[in-house]
Amino acid sequence: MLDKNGIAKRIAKEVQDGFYVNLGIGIPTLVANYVRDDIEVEFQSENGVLGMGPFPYEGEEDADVINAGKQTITTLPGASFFDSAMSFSMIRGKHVDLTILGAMEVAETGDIANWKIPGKMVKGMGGAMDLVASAENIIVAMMHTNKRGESKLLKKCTLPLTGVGCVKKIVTNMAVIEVVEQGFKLLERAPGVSVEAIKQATEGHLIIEGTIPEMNI
Amino acid sequence: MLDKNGIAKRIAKEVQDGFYVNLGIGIPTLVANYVRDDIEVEFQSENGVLGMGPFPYEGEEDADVINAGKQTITTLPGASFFDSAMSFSMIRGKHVDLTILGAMEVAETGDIANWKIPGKMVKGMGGAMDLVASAENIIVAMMHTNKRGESKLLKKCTLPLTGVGCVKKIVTNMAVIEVVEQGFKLLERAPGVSVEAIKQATEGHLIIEGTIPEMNI
Amino acid sequence: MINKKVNNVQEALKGVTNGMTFMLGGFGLSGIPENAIAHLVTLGINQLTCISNNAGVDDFGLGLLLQKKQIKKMISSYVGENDEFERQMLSGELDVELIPQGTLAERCRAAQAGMPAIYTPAGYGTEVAEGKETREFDGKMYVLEHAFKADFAFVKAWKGDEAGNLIFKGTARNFNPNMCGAAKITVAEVEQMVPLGTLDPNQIHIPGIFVQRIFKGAVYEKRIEQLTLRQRD
Amino acid sequence: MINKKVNNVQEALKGVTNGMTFMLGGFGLSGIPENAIAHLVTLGINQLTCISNNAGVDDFGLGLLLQKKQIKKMISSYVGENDEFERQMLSGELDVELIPQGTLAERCRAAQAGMPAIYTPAGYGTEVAEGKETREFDGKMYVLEHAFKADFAFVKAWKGDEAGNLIFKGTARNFNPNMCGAAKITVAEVEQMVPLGTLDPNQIHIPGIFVQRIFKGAVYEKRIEQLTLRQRD
Repeated sequence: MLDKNGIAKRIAKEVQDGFYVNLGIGIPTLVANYVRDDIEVEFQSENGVLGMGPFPYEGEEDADVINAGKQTITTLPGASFFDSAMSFSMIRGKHVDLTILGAMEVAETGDIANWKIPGKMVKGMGGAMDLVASAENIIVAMMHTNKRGESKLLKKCTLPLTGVGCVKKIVTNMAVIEVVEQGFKLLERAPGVSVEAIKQATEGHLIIEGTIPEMNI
Repeated sequence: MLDKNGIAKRIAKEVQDGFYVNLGIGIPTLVANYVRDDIEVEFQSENGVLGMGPFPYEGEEDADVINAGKQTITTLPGASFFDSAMSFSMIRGKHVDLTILGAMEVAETGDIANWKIPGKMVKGMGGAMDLVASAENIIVAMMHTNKRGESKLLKKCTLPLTGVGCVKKIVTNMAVIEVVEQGFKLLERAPGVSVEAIKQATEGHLIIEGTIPEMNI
Repeated sequence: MINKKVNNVQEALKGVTNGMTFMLGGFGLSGIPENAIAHLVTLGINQLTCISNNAGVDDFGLGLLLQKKQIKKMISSYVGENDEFERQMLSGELDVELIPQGTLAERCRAAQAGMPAIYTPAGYGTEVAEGKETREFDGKMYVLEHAFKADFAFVKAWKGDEAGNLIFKGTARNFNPNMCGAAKITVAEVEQMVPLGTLDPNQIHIPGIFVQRIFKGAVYEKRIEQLTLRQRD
Repeated sequence: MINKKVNNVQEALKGVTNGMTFMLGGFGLSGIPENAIAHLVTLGINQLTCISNNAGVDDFGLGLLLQKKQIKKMISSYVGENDEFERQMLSGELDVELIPQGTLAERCRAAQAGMPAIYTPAGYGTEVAEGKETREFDGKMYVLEHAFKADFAFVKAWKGDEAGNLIFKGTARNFNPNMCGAAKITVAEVEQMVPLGTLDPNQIHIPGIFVQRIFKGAVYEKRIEQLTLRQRD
């Protein structure tokens, strides 16, 4: 079973040389810490910055330089700032290569829900709807089950959708899963997690073909 | 009868304090020379400059600083450069207050033709179609008749249109005319030009109410 | 040069009244028109519709107007980090329209650019698209979204001049440039008012033609919402 | 930082072939990708569709490609000042689509921004709108215009860095920024290639994400089309 950093570490392996990447709030943010040093990647944040660096040292923070999670950040040489319309031109225009974001539910059809719990939580979709509607390459980072132990990989989402048929890959604390036409295709198991345990924790149709390797992190 | 500079002089009186103005090629360009000194006006050129100044002195010309007529220009303090999309945001978004342009024909309905003579002249519309489609305040600067002596103020344009029902005012070498619902309303005569002469030179419906004053330039 | 400078926030906000629709720049608490918001609280006008990516926090930004119940409707993309907002929304006191962030930006830009509506894929197949026209282009579905109509746009820039030219700083830029010229009257507040002619014409983010009034904000708190630091080795 | 720098125009233009659609920045002869155009002439590829506001003059800019009959179709807003162009057009050798300048800019921007189509009032009621969908919004008529699809965009900037970030100069900016990222591959040529980190992140006109290849142009003539001077008193 992976922790949040473990999920981030596994996802980091999906990041390829030359990728522009948008990281959502939460686990996705951690991915930046684990990307290989020998490849070139640029991080975009939809509030208007490309080429984000690490968080600032104390005393170097600037209220005018933040990421979409409203955290203070720094920029690397070659970075740029731009307005919101241009930022979403990058996203909608498919210039961003990879989007990594969290989810409350994912359906076997690739639908995703992550912005609203009716009558309860109404934070809003932020840039997530734009990201999932346009990105060709979307990875969801989340726990396999919710706090009540219920599967978050469903036949059909029960919460209001963020996007339809858009998720391609899911990395959870238990497994790496690809969304294919027939459902959730199990690609890898987390260390120490059995196929049976993943099956139990997955409500949607799980496709198991051949031997499922353990993740190599 | 006015010459080109006379037409420009008369149009300059229509330019009000605080106006952003787009000047077309030809006579309209001359208007800048006659705007009163005691009002503040900014000239926009659709190729991407606001706050144009006079032409440069010899040796001060810059291939990277031109107007829409491809002439070398200078800029005044407070000027700005921008891309074509933003330039037409200014125009389409009605941020430019007054558009002055030339025409080959104007119809009594406010239609204008100024970009094409089928089978003969095909320069293109440039920014004129955007300007006439959006500007709330359009003045046409032109000769009353063409080189063959035929009226350019028609019942209906014979040439391909640039815009429909958009011209509000016309200043020619003979007259100042307002386009109203019923047709061309004669407002002023050029010095030494009779109402009868204007009537002769106007094919479209000319509305003559009361005494028509001579222009005061 | 056409002079847009006014002396203070009072002059800048002349004409605001109950029931108006406002656009307000900023992302989180970064790049928000602090002085305009503070004066709107003072003026006490209400029944406002506010178009703003976020709704501030309980005691800063648009949260200040929410506390005084001056806002009737919010149009935003993300409204977390604000308990009073959530309370008013869930109780039905506050009308809330949540829309995708890119749609918000583009509906502002459409108003600025004189375009009546735009097509975006964001929100297709979700409740955001309910009741809206959808259309296929090249095998992909898009939602038709209309340009905003607003009475005032309040934006905050870093530097400006009396011609209304603006330069923004860092990610405090965000929605501010897209809202300039997108309302009947655009009011820009700046940290620094610089002499005419000192801004490089090549480096102006928003030309003055999009701005009707500009003033130097009296004070800027520039609060940081999520101070996040790296440990020194 | 993702490195977009290539060594010369040969590398930058790899992959161009007969029958492709190109976008080319510039207004008149100002801000045109001189080096890319010269190399297209050398390569001799033909049957090209070129999207460019103007068509150059007889002996410079796109006029060079016209002289060699490499262009099959031009999509432009204004094509005066070019006798060879007019000859080929009137004789029917050259297919020409003339569209309003603002429509040209916005169809580029739509492609850059992932929007399939836009509504503009320009050209309504004229032959430009013939065969196109029109629609009323708020009592005004608009024409639906589609985003361009192009194989390569050739743009010219003043300064750039290896990350592909661009800064344009004066009115040589024009269509160049709107074409970046609007084609499958965007090739930027610059007058000055500056070291990474020397451009102010706040003052970059086009971030490198919109550019696939960048090179320093070997030579710039920067011809003036209409030299217009004022007399010294």
